[in-house]
Amino acid sequence: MTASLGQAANFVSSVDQLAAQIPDGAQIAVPPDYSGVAMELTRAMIRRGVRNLHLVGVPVSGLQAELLIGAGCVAVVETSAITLGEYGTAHRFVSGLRRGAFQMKDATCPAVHAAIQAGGKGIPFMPLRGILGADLLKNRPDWKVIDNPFSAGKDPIVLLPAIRPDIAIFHSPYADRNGNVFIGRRRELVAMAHASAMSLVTVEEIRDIDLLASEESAAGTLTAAYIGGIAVAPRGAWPLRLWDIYGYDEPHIRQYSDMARTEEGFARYLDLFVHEQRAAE
Amino acid sequence: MTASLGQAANFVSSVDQLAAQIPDGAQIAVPPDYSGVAMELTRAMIRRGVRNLHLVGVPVSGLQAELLIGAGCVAVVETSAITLGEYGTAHRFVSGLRRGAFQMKDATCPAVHAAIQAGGKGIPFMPLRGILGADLLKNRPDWKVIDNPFSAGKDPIVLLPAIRPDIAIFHSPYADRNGNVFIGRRRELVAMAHASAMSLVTVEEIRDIDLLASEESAAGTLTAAYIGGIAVAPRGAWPLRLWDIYGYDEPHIRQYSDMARTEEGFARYLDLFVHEQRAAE
Amino acid sequence: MQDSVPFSRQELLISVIARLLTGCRIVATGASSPIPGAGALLARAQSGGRLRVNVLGSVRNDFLCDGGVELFDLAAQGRLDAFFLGGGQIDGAANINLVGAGGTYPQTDVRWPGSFGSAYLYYLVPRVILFREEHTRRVMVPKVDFISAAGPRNDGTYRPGGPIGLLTNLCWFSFDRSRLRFRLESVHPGHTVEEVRDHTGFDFDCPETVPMTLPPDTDTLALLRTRIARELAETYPRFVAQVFPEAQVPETLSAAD
Amino acid sequence: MQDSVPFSRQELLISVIARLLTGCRIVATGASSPIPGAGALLARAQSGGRLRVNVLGSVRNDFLCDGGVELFDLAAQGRLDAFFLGGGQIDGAANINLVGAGGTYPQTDVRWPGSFGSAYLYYLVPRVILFREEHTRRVMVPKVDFISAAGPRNDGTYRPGGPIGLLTNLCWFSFDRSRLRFRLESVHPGHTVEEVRDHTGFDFDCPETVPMTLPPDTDTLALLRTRIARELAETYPRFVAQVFPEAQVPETLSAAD
Repeated sequence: MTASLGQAANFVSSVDQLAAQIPDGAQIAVPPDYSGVAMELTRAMIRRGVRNLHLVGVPVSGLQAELLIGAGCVAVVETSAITLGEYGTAHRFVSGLRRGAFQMKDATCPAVHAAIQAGGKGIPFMPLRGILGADLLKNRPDWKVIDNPFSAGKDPIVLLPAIRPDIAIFHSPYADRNGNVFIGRRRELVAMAHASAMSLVTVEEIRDIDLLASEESAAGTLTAAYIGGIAVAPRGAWPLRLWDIYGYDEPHIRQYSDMARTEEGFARYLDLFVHEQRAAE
Repeated sequence: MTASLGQAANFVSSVDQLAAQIPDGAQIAVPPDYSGVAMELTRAMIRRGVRNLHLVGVPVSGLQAELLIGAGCVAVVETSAITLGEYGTAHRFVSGLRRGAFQMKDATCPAVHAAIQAGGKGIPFMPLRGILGADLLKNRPDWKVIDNPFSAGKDPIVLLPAIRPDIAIFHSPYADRNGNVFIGRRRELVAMAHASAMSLVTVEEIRDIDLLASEESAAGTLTAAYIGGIAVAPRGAWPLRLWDIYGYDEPHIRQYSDMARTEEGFARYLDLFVHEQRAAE
Repeated sequence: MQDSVPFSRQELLISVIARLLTGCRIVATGASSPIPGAGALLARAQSGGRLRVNVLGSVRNDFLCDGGVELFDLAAQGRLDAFFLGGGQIDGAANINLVGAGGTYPQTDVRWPGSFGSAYLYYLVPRVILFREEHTRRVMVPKVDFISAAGPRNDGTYRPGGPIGLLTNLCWFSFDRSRLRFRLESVHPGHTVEEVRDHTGFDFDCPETVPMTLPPDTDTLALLRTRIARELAETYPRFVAQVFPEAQVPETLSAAD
Repeated sequence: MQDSVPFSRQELLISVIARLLTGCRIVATGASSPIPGAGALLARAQSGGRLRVNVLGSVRNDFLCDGGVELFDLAAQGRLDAFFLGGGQIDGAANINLVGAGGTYPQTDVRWPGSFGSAYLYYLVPRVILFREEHTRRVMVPKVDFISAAGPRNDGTYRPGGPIGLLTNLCWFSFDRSRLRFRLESVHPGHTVEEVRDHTGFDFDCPETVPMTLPPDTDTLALLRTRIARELAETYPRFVAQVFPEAQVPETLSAAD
């Protein structure tokens, strides 16, 4: 489906090839539902049967986490929330949590951002205000509290260990002919890419331009040095929104949430919209 | 000279009005010579006779620091370098240093960046790798070394206290009608603005557009919430370069470096290019 | 009440929120928050342009350009004056729970999405308005089962921010930072102190006379039903269609004409 | 030498640098560094496009988009394979001084601009090439007066990076990370080991026979004088005009034609 576009450039592969680059057990960083989620790639990952992922929502996740959890791909969920917003409950997340199907690392949004920034800066930790007194802290033995060394009096502060994912995964409107990816003002994508060993990106299209050619376009660009592979996936965020380019497929997401109430319903959803997809191509 | 443009917008003032907003003793953050230095505003600051500035080069400074130091405006210089590059020696910096005219806080570029980022994140400090064993550390009692709390063995690491300047000062190609400032990929300007209580910005022009209207233009924008005042100053970085919009005035900078060998020569430079400037307008 | 124009429950809440935001410079609202969003937009309209509002999920009312982290950095810089937090549970010490109830964490009987930014913003934003429409003993509990974000404790922890109060369908409580307790400030028109007591699981201070919550005046209602409804519709079209059914009509008409 | 094409001192240094960069993925060069810049661009041309080069001050050869901090973050991420550092003074333990000499800091007799990023990149970039054309006892001192960035010390400090050697107008020293000393690897054509000894203020290891530095071959010189000179001219026009006077001619002609 996607291989025909941009084949000239040697960094472009198919969505299935990207999925094959994600090993079992990988720590993957993903953006929130409104920021450009690589849903087509997510479906390809489920088809390939990836296992034991450590999923980091930067700072939250939604339908992508739901599908991966429901399909049994996930061993650890680290996020500040899993939510389908107004479109229903994240049943597979809730059910998996109750069954202890994965390890849950509840976080708070700025802590995930700070830990990802620490990963991108190659520093072992980042301090952050707040959090003290919250039960989150009790359940995150990896977070430490020290006394602020710059304060004269007692001044406890939380230190967050850096997050350095193996792979950042997201979807963007376009990449240029050199593999630079347009990310606009979604700088959480830049932070994820910097922190991660590599980024796998799907795009609506490859444009025959050079994003680095002007100050204007370079400002919204993730430079190709961070990218491990790009695949063209038109409407690749479906049924989620892609920025202001296309909206949520609300009926579909409601249908998902309805079907996902039971494991059987979820399995039928996968059959209809994930596994069958391959045959249709 | 500059007041005629963009007067409609209530955030636009004159360069001299911006200079009047900078109190004696202020800690000001400035970018390197290639990143958009507000030189016209710097001259206005000297004319207004500002004193005891704490100048932070993010991460280095050049001609701007030279002029302010030579004119006796500076009490503290915190920077990773003061350099005129290939155009000569920073004589007023060197001479002032020898006379003990200001306190010198020698730094290293990523340490300034990290401390400014800590300021923008509202965290009291940021750790950074490197630096250990350097004499910089001996001369920066404000930098602390702790053992990395996340490391099993001994692992010393430097902690840098956040820098939170009173004012960030820079020059950019344009602002929009709402006071949003185009900064392109010069994200050090964003970091400076976030860390500082306010930013005073000069621009080549005010454009009748809304930079936030598209993802493309918003990506290279510093949002107006950080701005304390904007003045139009055409060729306001002269004799320095403004990105790829205009280059260094090399003969002028060489002339400066020649004249600045002596205090008398420097005074004559100020007479010719700073104090006389006002009469010429 | 000199104003005779009838108003809805939502309009009352929006107008209360707008009053609580008076004097703010920057206010932000989070996901799925149409009433706080409308309150902030109303406060902006009434501020003469001095207030900046960031509505999460909006394109037109989003002045941030530095990614998801910028809102949190703004808060730590001291620039974000007000924010809204809710909770699956809220207790009398102003602890809030956005994670889950019953059972043993993480295998709670009920699970909500998660803490989002609460464990941070609650500590740093000076005017946090706790907002939860449902006012029942299920929500307003003696002690939350999980603390997503802790109420103020006056224990010397760095904490420039915290709750100024709790707004519900029944009333407005202020939060007393010295006594660390809620205080019933006003009861909404049509409700009583007894009703508030009956539906609140935690103890709170209550003066002898509790005034009625000030209803929105005619001008405010007019502004709300026209400009604010239209501004809000970009982000919350269904809410606007339901709460301000007439506001949308002129737009649709003018589009059709 | 099978190649009979004469070459300049600069061309030799550039070709040595390009060889030292073989196998790198990302290389950056700093301010006022035309020879390292040319070396990196040459290595890129010879890598078949596998090497990314960031030339500070260039627009066309700058692939970074995240502001001045990105280069430093790249280094800490382990993505930056090589960088160049110089020094007003360099000593035998590979300490470098970019701050000042003589007197008492900060009132040194001589003051240079400052440490720039050396106190960081020197610790994190695996292949730091110390590069200083002037090879005199003024520069190559027994002990630097001020340590801008310390040589490796094998004291357990986190340090994935450090110097692989020191390239000057006279020779190429490698740096032995176990012995913490320089070792003379080759002497440039036209120079001798004795000359190196005479002009070096620090002690270094020296094998019995020191080979001559391999000169650039004909293909390399041709590439350097055409494509590389043109690529470099964007950032260093005066250097190119001086070192590759013929490279500019076709460009000027074609522009005039």
